[in-house]
Amino acid sequence: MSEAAYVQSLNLVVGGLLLTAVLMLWWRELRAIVRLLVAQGVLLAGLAGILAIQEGDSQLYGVAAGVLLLKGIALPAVLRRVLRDGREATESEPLVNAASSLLAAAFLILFAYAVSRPLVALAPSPATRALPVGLSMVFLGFFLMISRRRAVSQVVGFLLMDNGIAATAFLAAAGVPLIVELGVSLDLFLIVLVLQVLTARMRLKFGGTDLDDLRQLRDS
Amino acid sequence: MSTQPHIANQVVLVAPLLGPLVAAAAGGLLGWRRSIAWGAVAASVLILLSGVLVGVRTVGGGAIGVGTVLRADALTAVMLLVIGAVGVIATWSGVSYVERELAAGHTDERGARLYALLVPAFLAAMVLAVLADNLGVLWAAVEATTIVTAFLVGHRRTRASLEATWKYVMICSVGIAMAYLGTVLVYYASKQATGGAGSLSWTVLAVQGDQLDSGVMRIAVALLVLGFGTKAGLVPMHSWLPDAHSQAPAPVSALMSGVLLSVAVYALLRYRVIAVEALDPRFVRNLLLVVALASLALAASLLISQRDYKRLLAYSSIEHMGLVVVGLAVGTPLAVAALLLHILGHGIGKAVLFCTSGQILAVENTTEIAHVRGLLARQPVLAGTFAVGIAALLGLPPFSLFLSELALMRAAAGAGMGWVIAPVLLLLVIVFLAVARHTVGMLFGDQPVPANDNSGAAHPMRLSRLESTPLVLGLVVLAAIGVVAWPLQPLLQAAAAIAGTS
Amino acid sequence: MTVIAAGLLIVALAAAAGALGGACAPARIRALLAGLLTALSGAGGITAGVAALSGQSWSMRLPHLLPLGSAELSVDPLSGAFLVIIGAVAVAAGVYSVGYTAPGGSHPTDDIEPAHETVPDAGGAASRTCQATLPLFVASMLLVPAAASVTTLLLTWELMALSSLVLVLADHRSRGSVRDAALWYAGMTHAGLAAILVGLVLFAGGTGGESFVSLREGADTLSPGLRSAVFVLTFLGFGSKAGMVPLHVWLPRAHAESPSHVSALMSAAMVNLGVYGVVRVAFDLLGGGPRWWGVLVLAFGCLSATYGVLQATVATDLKRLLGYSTSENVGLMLIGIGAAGIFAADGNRPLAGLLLAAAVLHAANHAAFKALLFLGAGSVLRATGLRDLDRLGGLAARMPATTAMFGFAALAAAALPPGNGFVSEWLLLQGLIHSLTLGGTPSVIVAVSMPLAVAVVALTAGLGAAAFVKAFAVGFLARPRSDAAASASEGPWPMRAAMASMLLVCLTLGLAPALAGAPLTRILAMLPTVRDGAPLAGSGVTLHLAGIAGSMSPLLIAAGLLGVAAVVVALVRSVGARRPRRVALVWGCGGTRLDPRMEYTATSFAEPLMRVFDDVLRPEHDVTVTPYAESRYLVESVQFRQRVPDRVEARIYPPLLAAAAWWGDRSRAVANGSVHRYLAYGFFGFVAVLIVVGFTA
Amino acid sequence: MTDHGVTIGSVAAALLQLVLLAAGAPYLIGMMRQVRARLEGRVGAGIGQPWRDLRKQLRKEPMRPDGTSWVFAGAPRVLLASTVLVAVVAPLLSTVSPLAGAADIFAVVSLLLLGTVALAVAGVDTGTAFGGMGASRAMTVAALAEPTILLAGFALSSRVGSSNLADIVAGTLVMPATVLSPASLLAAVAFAVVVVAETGRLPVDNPATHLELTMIHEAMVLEYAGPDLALVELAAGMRLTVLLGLGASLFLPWGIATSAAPLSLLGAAAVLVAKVAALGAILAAFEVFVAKWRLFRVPELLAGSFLFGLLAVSASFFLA
Repeated sequence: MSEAAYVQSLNLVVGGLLLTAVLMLWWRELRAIVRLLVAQGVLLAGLAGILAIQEGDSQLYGVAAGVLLLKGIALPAVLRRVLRDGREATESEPLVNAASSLLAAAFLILFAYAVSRPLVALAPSPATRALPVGLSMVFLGFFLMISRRRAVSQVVGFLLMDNGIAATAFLAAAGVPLIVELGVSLDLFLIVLVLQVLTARMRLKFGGTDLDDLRQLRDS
Repeated sequence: MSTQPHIANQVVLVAPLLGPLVAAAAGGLLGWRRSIAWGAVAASVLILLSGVLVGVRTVGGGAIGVGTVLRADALTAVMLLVIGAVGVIATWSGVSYVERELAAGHTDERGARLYALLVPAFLAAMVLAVLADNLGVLWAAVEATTIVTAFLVGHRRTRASLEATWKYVMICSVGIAMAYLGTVLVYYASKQATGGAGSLSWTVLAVQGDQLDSGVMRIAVALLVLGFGTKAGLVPMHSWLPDAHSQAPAPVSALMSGVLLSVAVYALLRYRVIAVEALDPRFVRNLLLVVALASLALAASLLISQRDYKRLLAYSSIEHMGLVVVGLAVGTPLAVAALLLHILGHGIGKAVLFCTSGQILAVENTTEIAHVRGLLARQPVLAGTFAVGIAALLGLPPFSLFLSELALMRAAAGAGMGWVIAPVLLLLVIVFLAVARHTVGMLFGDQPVPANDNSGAAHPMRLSRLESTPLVLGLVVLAAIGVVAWPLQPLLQAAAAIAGTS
Repeated sequence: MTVIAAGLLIVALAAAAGALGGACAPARIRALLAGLLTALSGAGGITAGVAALSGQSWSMRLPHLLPLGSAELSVDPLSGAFLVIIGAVAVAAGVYSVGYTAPGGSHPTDDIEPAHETVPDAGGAASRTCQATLPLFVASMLLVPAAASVTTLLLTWELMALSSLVLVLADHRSRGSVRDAALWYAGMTHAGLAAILVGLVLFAGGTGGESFVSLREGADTLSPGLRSAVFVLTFLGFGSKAGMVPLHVWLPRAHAESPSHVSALMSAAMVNLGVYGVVRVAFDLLGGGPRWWGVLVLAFGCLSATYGVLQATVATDLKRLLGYSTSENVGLMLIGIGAAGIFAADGNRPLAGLLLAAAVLHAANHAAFKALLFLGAGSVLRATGLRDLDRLGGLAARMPATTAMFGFAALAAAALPPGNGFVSEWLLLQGLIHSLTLGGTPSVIVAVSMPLAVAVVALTAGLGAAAFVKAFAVGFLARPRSDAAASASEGPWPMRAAMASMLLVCLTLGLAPALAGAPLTRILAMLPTVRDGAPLAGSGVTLHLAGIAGSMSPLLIAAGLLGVAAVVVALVRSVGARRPRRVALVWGCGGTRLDPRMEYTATSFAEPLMRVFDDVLRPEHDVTVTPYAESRYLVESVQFRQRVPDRVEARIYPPLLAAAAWWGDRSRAVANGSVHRYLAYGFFGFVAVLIVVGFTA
Repeated sequence: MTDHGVTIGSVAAALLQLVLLAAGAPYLIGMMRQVRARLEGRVGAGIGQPWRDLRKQLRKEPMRPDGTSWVFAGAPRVLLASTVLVAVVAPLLSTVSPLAGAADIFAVVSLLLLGTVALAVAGVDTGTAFGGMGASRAMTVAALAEPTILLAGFALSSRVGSSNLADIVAGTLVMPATVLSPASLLAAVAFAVVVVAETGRLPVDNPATHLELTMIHEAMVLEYAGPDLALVELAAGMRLTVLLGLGASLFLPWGIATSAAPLSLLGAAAVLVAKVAALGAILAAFEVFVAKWRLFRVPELLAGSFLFGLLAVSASFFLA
């Protein structure tokens, strides 16, 4: 792949990642958000693939395939199952409304750019220049978690955050060592499974997944 | 630090991993029964033993390893001792705990099987965390504990335990994700420093620390402190801790408080060695101090009018971790030795207390402090254990926490951080007053039953030998390591030489 | 093996054996075993202390004890003095406990009327836990003055606090006030420990070592600010243990609520360790300091002495009265120490030495008579179940030995000859008097502080006499004011034996104080800024002050009193009618026989002084008038209640506690249960840290 | 400083002083009563009346009120013993004392207080409301007077650097100007108030009353009769005499013997009798013109004298 094509495709993929992240914050339809998650998984796999081509690292091809399998197929599937079991299809009353969320998102993305300056400065390259996107995804995911009521939304936020970290890892260092990558992926998968089970139990006990019902344990 | 390949080393390092795994597998396959429970105890003893053996081999300063993944030095040995000691108390108490839960109908066959599977698995994950040379694997092992303990916290399947589990998993996952981001950035810095082949091996990073880019490392260290701080129960991501500790089965609370928090601090201890090389040590110190003092202040504030004794113990864990991180901030060899002793003492003490509080809950059927009154008159052994445990936890001699706290303060003064001691001690005094007030109320107080009533008849449940032995043993050990220096002190000093900077 | 080492070994072994015996022995011999081994432990302390006071010294390092710290012991004359004091009190308390914890006594409960009908028991002090803790308490107290490193000192100090706390809690089942007292005690002692710890740790951190040897060597290298910080912190910490006002709040509670032999140990032995700590740190380890240190100590001393004696004057609870009197006496010791500090800073060694010696001697004297007083109060308590002076009385006929011994101790506590308290107060006054002639032109500080100090000592002497006349006369004499007091009888003989031993100590110290001259000189010789101030020379019957005009002979006074009294008796016999005394009814104002309810009580006895010091004490009155149902002009009954709250306490502590409670309630809102809120803490923490990281690059 | 020691002369001086005081005290009381009587326009019983009372009481049958203990019987003896001891050691006739060890100002003050305490304890021991009331009031007065007298003593003794009474007196003899020093004058005022309070004179206590509500001293001794009462009365008289004599020695020391020579002792005795008689007469005359104060105004008086004492001490420091 030529340098120009590499940079082009890299920017395309990274732009796609940021776009999906912002859209997640905007939309309320949970199924649509899960579809965004699928798209993000595919884009992430694409990012790994592009880097694999660029670096000529055969291991990275495998990682790309793994990412596609896990983030593009497996995790969204789990979430879909959660949604299928329940009645809540939309995030009806988020704690922060869409307009404010988007405003916050703008600030957070700017903040990510500001914060990641030392990261870019260490080794400026097309890939590292895109690092702020990864960091933005982390911020947006975190913000999603504190501003959405539904349990599923919170899981989505967590996955967005995780995708952001994965993107950062790919952009900064073309991924972490394989053994770590394996461990991390396994953990992530299991966590989401655990959260699925918990959501199901929550529905059983509370008759819904509104996290504001979880206020029994407190000191005040 | 030379790594000596030796067949005996492999056994010593692999056995503590395999032992709990085998116990977990057996538990998962065969379900709950007494022999399986004793298997878990045996696995803990194995961890303890391997800690001793590793200690013997590394007390001189070397390290032993298996391949490139597992590696153990004196610091590891201390952590193995912590895991083993707390594990023994918790699994031993767990034997009767599960039986009682089954008898009372709080759990079923499936729950007990899950318990038998997950507790040893938790131990295995923790052992892996301290044995791993790779910081990524360390991270993965710590994260794995979230998964393992999730169902343990939710053991009773009540609304409250479900709530606690959700908060626990969510907050910890987010926190640990930040630590992962930090790890990635460390890897990035390492890759740029060596010009290609990056590494996450601690041995490598500790050597090349000063070549790592400080700009990247600053962000990485901040993320790591917040991330592992979450697991260690530090402000600002501490909130999961009181909920999870109060809802989990008592032995699991003991394990989480004694082992999980300690291992998270262990991760910070390892990273700190790299960080002070790469960065201005004052930056690391101030960051840690802010987090530590904030945790201490928060714990002290919430202990004042605490109403639930399990949450009281949980906030006390936050307080102690804050104290340990103060030691981390000081970072001299004396401070590191002191904080390791403190971790060990706190682990044992808290394990005893959580197991005791489980018994109190079984007797009194409430976790409200206000509803437990006159315990000493009705349950002398139980209340005595509780009182002595609280005394140990409040840093009273002859228990080791007294000496470790004192050594921490001395280290701080010796490192020119004398001003830190005043706020820390002020907060500790507040904690003391608050905890003492609640405890006195529980132990003495007005008896709910008439004085002439035969207490034995009114409360048929008394502590059996099986239940009291590990608790008393734990307290005896706690007192012993608080008075006798040998053989622990050389090991602590060897560990401090690894992780401490003067 | 030196005598000191042997003595300390006895201390440790006897205490260990006693703890074991107390915990495991069958109930029959438990009291005997624990008590006697406690006494043996005390005897070990006396042995070591006497050896040290006679010039031996000893130190030792125990390398395998106390991880991360160094276990060091060392005994010098200063330690020796306190070893002897504590050891002597421990011997008496140990023997006493054999009788006190034997079955058959009555102990107070929360009930309004003392439970005299219920089965008398041996009280909480006879329990396994308390019997096992008693020897440990004694041993830890004895190890405090022997400690020679920061870690050792703090460890033994806190062990002492912990074991005494257990003992204070002995009667927790019968009275709710015990828990309250224990909580106050625990809180104050821990706060005190924190202050000491900060001070000593800063000290150790500044000198780079934690053994006392290195502290002494490095003390000069510390900056003046750090030295002063060390001094102030340790002074406040040790002062709280000594019962210094306003850190005294635990003292009257704990001393009143604990078993009486424990009160004696706490008041006569433990409190002195606070004084020991101040002297050890200020004069020995820090090697003296600027003048304002002395002024500070003097000021707190004056406050403690005045306030303590005022509260004692109006107290009606016998053991509370004794507790407040402890604050008063500690105040006197602090006056001596503070004035010594001022003169040491001025380089006036003879005066500094004299005053310091007076303080140490007063510590010994106070220990002797206060131990006797508490043991006496304990005998009364055991016999009647009462501490309330308003319901006591008439014990002189029923408990003659206890009455006589308590009476003598009260005389000593009132600083009247021939009691031993008189001697040390005299010495203290001598030191203050000579501040004018020996001090050269007095500085302004001296000219202001010394007259005030004298005024305080003088006021203390007068009010102290009133307080102890009340305690003795109302408590022991006249007619019994309650059934419990009327049916009192002497306790088992070990109690009387223990009291007699303390009486002997009081007499020795009171009549032959010159014996203390050489040991006191040895103590002064170790302290750099007061060295060469030889306090008591003198042998035989007269006490001389070396280098200072002043002499006094307590023995002569006592002999004179006795001789003249004998002559008077003989004269009256020879001149007067040689008829036997006739018993006659007292004059009942023309009425019938006297009712005990007509007697003056402790409350009424103290009423005039209460009125005089109304503005300071602020008593609370509560008058309830109940009229008959038929007419509100016909009064059926009038109830008058008076309470004297501890005003210093009420001004300082409740606001603090309320503020803490307010803060505790407020901060609960942090944990309001919302997972979003919890995650938001993390989010904003994360952002804040990144901002800080970004901007400090 | 004067030399102290047990010599024949000093012992003789001390004995002479004791005899003088013991014999003269009832006469002093009688003289004061007579002065009052004359000033009030009465004839009076003559100055020998107190002695006659004593003799009569000594011969009466000893009594013990029901319910009292050994304390009641012992108190008059302790009171008299402490007073006699003070009478022996105080430098009234000469500055040579055989018992220098007890001639300390603080020791003397404490001995006087010991007597008060003994009587107060005995008062409570009777178990009557009067006894208790008297004891309570006496201790209140003593508790407030004791500090004053200690302060006055301090002011006097810090000047000469010794608290030995003989030394103080001798020091004043050497430097007569010090009598007019502020410290000395203030101390004298304080001392005077204390003498009035300690000996139960007007306006603190009325020695001639038996009205319940105004009694202090008389209430305490209400139950005493016969020989016991005689001892109490004698001791009370001696206390007054000693205190007046002490005041004379401390503030007007001229005429006191500085050696134990027989002639100078005799001269000193004459001067002492004159001084004490004069002071007693002044006191008696003063009593005619004042009324007894309410009990709760007495502390004001004592607080005032305490202040004088404090000022005296301060003056001795600041004006040193």
